[in-house]
Amino acid sequence: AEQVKIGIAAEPYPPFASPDSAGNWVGWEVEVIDAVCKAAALDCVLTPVAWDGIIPSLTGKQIDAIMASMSITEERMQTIDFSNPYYNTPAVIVADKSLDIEATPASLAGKIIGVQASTIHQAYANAYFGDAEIRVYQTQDEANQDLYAGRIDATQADSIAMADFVATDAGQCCEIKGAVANDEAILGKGVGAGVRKGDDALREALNKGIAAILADGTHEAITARYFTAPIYSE
Amino acid sequence: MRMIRPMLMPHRLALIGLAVALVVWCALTLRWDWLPKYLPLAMEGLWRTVWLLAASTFLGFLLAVPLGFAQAVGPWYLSTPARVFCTLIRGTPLLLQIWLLYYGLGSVFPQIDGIRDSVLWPYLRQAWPYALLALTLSFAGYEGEVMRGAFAGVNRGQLEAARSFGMPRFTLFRRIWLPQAINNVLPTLGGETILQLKATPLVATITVVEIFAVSSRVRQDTFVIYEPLLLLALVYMVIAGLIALAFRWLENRVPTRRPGN
Amino acid sequence: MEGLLDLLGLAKSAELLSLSPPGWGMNLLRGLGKSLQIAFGAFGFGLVIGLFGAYGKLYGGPVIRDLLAIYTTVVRAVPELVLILILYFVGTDLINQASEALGYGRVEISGVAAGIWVLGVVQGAYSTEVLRGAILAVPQGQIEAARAFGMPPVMLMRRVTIPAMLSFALPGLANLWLIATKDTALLAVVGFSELTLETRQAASSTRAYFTFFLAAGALYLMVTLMSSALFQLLERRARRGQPSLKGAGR
Amino acid sequence: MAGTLLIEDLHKSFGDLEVLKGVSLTANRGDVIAIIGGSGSGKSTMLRCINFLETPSSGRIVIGGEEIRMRADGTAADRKQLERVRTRLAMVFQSFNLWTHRTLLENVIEVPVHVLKVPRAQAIEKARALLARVGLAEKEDTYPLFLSGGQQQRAAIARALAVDPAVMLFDEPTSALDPELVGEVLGVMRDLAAEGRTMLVVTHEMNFAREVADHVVYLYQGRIEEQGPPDQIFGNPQSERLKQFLKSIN
Amino acid sequence: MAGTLLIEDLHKSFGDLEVLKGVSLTANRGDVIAIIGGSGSGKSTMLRCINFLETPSSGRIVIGGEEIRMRADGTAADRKQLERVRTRLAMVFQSFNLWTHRTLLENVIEVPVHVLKVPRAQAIEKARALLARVGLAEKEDTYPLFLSGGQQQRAAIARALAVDPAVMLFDEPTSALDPELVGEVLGVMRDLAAEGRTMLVVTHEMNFAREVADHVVYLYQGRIEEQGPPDQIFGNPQSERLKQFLKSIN
Ligand SMILES: Nc1ncnc2c1ncn2[C@@H]1O[C@H](COP(=O)(O)OP(=O)(O)OP(=O)(O)O)[C@@H](O)[C@H]1O
Ligand SMILES: Nc1ncnc2c1ncn2[C@@H]1O[C@H](COP(=O)(O)OP(=O)(O)OP(=O)(O)O)[C@@H](O)[C@H]1O
Ligand SMILES: [Mg+2]
Ligand SMILES: [Mg+2]
Repeated sequence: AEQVKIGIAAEPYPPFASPDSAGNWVGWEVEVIDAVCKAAALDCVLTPVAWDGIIPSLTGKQIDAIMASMSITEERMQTIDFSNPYYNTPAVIVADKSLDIEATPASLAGKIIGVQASTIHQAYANAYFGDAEIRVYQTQDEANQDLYAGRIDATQADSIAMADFVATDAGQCCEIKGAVANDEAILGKGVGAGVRKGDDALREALNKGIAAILADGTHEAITARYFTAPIYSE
Repeated sequence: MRMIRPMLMPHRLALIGLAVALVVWCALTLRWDWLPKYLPLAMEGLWRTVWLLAASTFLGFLLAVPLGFAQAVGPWYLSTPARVFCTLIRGTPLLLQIWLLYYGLGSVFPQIDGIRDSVLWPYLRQAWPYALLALTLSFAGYEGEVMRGAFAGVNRGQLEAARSFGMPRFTLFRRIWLPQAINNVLPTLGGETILQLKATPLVATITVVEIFAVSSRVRQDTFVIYEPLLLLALVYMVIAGLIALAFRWLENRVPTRRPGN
Repeated sequence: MEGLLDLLGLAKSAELLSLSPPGWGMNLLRGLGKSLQIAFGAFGFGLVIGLFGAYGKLYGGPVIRDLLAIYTTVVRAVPELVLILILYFVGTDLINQASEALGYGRVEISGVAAGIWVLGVVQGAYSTEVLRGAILAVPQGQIEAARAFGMPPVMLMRRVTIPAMLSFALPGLANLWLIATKDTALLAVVGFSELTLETRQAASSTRAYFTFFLAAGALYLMVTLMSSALFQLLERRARRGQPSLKGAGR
Repeated sequence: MAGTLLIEDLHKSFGDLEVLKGVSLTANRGDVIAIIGGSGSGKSTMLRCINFLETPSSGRIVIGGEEIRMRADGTAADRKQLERVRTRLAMVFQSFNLWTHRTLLENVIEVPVHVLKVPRAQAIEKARALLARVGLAEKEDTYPLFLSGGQQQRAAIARALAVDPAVMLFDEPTSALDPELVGEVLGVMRDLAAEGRTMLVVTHEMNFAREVADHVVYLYQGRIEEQGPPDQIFGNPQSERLKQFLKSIN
Repeated sequence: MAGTLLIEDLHKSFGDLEVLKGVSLTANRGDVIAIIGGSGSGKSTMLRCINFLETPSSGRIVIGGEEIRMRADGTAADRKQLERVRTRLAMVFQSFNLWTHRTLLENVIEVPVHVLKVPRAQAIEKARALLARVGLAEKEDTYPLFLSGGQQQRAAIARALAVDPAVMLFDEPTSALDPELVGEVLGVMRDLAAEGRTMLVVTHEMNFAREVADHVVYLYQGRIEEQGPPDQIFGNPQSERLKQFLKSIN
């Protein structure tokens, strides 16, 4: 069959996808891509592209699909098509242990909340935490750094990344205060593979692959090697 | 009328026509439905870009003048630190400098006892002071180098004339040396100012949201790629055009002789 | 030795930076090499454009002058990212559509070539202005004398204008060169692994941000120190024959 | 034909300021023409128009029987022709215009070696002889800005002589020289004239005009007010202005 | 005491080249001293040493009864003192050195307004009068590079006169002027002398030296070979060198 070029972000996102120093990409998402392609009988090649160039690469046909922890949202669906989700994780609020904070708009009013730029968390915070000051970081690591430094009071991010963070030395300052109330319109339906608008054949093939690995336990097996809790729910 | 007549030269009319056609084509065929939603944010970002640019170039140039002068003719105990500063700034990526200032200092401060209760904390918590500082130092570093060459290039006789009349040091510097130095490198300074315009987006890494960050946000939210960038390019072109005009005005203040062929 | 590194808490950094995998040292060096390669190409290309641009702006007719004014304003103003996205992605797409319509296959356009091209065109716009300013700063008589003796334009440029303007141009050109070495980061969007991208990959894969950013900073600084030495040498040569201004304010 | 010079109805304006208002002049091979006149009367401008350092507003210039083709805007239409003609001219500028980034010797051999393609060794030998002739043998390795005014002027004369020109344009070539050297330079000029070289000399040295020139031209506010052999100009001036001008020297 | 000038055993070397080999000179208030000598004999250097534009290698300089304190290396020890003394001196440079970034009027008012703190309106009025006196009234808004040589020289004279100096240092102030203007400038100098200003004038105009100077100094290779009243110097020179030097003007 023809080769399918799967675009991933050249900027690492461990533990989902990151290169080792020899240039091999490893991580949960990389293994899932492999499994999906195998299940869908696609001949896939991984193509790392810097985040800024990933959509133009797709529309310019340098790559055929994007599997880079991309959340499915209504707004984005006007530009590209998405497959069904292959993972979804709840969004949580993390804050200093000493602060008495809950993951509610009322509790966060007047606080400074850090979020990563261009994520569903930013969109959510803008929509729900209007009474707080929202600071936008390029990476979640930087937001964590400022949380530790006390320049922000809380951060909203995905539960896996935060579980990692509070386990580190710097993360000792803080704890997970709880998950935010779900709003599918903003938080989306999880993470899916992006394809060019109208490329239904590939989208269907990917859907089939995703469904297959979810059904036969491959997804679960991969997840177990990286995380303690499942990261997919209906 | 004096402004309009030169615009009526045939090649200029053609160029204007081309530009108008391009704008119309962009407006009609591309996607702009996202614009109303992000317009207020864009205005905010634009304002931040403009004041960061203005303040950092102004302050940076004020710093660059002594830096350049010390390097050009200063005694070793002034020229050496100035040279080290300029080399460090020019030698390392601005991103790294911003990052070190903000996160480096940022992780030092919390370890100082009682700082979170001090009156300074609200400012230390903010990002813009670090952004302004980093941009200012960067501009000073690059311009310090340019001004070094500019000061060294002034004709010696021009300075001797001033000295021979007993002009005090500082007056000589202000009235003769500095203006002539600046005149020698005005086009370069104009270029560096535009470079500074394009360096400002880096402050997004420390949460200062200026116009470039707004366009990035639109791209990420909607995955519409080219339209926000084109609009951004237009905004930059207007700002850069104004900078270029300002510098052309400065250049034309003192006429230069240019031979025929 | 190990004990000492351990003591300073640097053992981990040393390990991360070691030249053989799993250390990332080689990756950074490879990235540096590529960055320099691109920077060199772009800077050189920019200089050539700059020289023609400066001459065009100074001595060209009204049409050439206007076109160059548009070139320098637009190209300097538009973010490089926009240029490369439009040129590379839209450009190749259009070319491919055309070539497919004509019955040929897809053509591959190298992202690196496109990158050098874009960076070079941008550098050219800045050098145009730097060189124009430098030429203007040359006392007119120097050029007139050469003209009066019948020097053809290219020789005049080579023998008189360039040597005489060099001392004014070098600081600005040195800045441009240093900016070129850093602007290569842009090529990450066309999938090119230069120093910045390698650094970011190493940093976020290992979470050792400080180590890698400082290492990259050190590499850049090294390049700067070496090129500064070279530029200083050139400038000293360019200033030969000019009395020093040391003490000229007294 | 080489060495003849014809200027016809030369006009030159700088913006609104009309500096030359129709000057015509003929010089035959070996003629020495002295141009005298008040400061600002257009002497330098006239000289500079002859080799197109200034673009004439209108008029005709014929050198060695060859008319320099002009465009409507006064610029030379044929660059190659202009360069060819210029290599047969040599100019000593009022402000010397030595190339500051080259030593005296390099200044003098520059045009012979690079424009006229004289072998380097031969050019150096000739340059040394010329520098010795103007008393600058010891200064050959000095850069011009480290010389006294008179030394610079002599170097500029040496540079002009080095190209073996058919026509020489001197703009106040003795202004910075002491009387002893003035005498020497005048001697050099007499020799040159004897060799058949044509010379146009702008000068304030009436003695020179009287003793060396074949023909004296008095310029007043951009017009030739009076011209003729020196005896007549100095002995029996007709115009009121010239009488006034000459009064001060007696 | 203002306006007196004393130079004692002045030495000046540029590297190995000893240019002044012990020059001593006294001028009283209102004296006009002409300095003559061959090109490169050290006249300009001497003038420039007097106001410390060059640092003397050794010697004493006393102006208006006030000795300029020197460090061992020849630089002035007391900047304030030097600046104060310099405001009473005025210099016309051999190469004019008008400030190219200012118009003629601005050149002339620069020092009065910014150093001497004369009210601007008053300075302008005086500057206009001076420019008119040297025949440059119409050129007050022109930048120096757009002027003829003689015009620049006159502007430099106007600039020097504008500061009302007690001592004036003129370096060949008439080199670029036509005889008519030379006469006028000499007239101006006579007036200045009559007002009690002291003048040191380097000149190649022997007529000037003869007619205006009280005292003539003949410099030869960095030494005062002979000095005395003009009658004696020109009418009855003692030294062989001077006789030789003067031969050419008769
Ligand atoms: N800055 C300098 N460095 C080295 N040598 C110099 C410098 N200035 C002048 N000289 C040398 O010093 C000598 C005296 O120069 P000076 O300018 O005093 O001569 P001058 O008597 O004014 O001559 P002229 O009549 O030609 O102007 C000359 O041989 C000159 O080459
Ligand atoms: N580039 C220029 N732009 C405008 N005006 C100029 C320019 N060059 C010369 N002029 C003017 O043209 C007139 C003639 O100048 P020119 O240099 O020919 O005089 P000149 O006869 O050589 O005088 P001098 O004896 O003082 O050298 C002067 O009034 C001068 O101010
Ligand atoms: Mg002239
Ligand atoms: Mg002199």
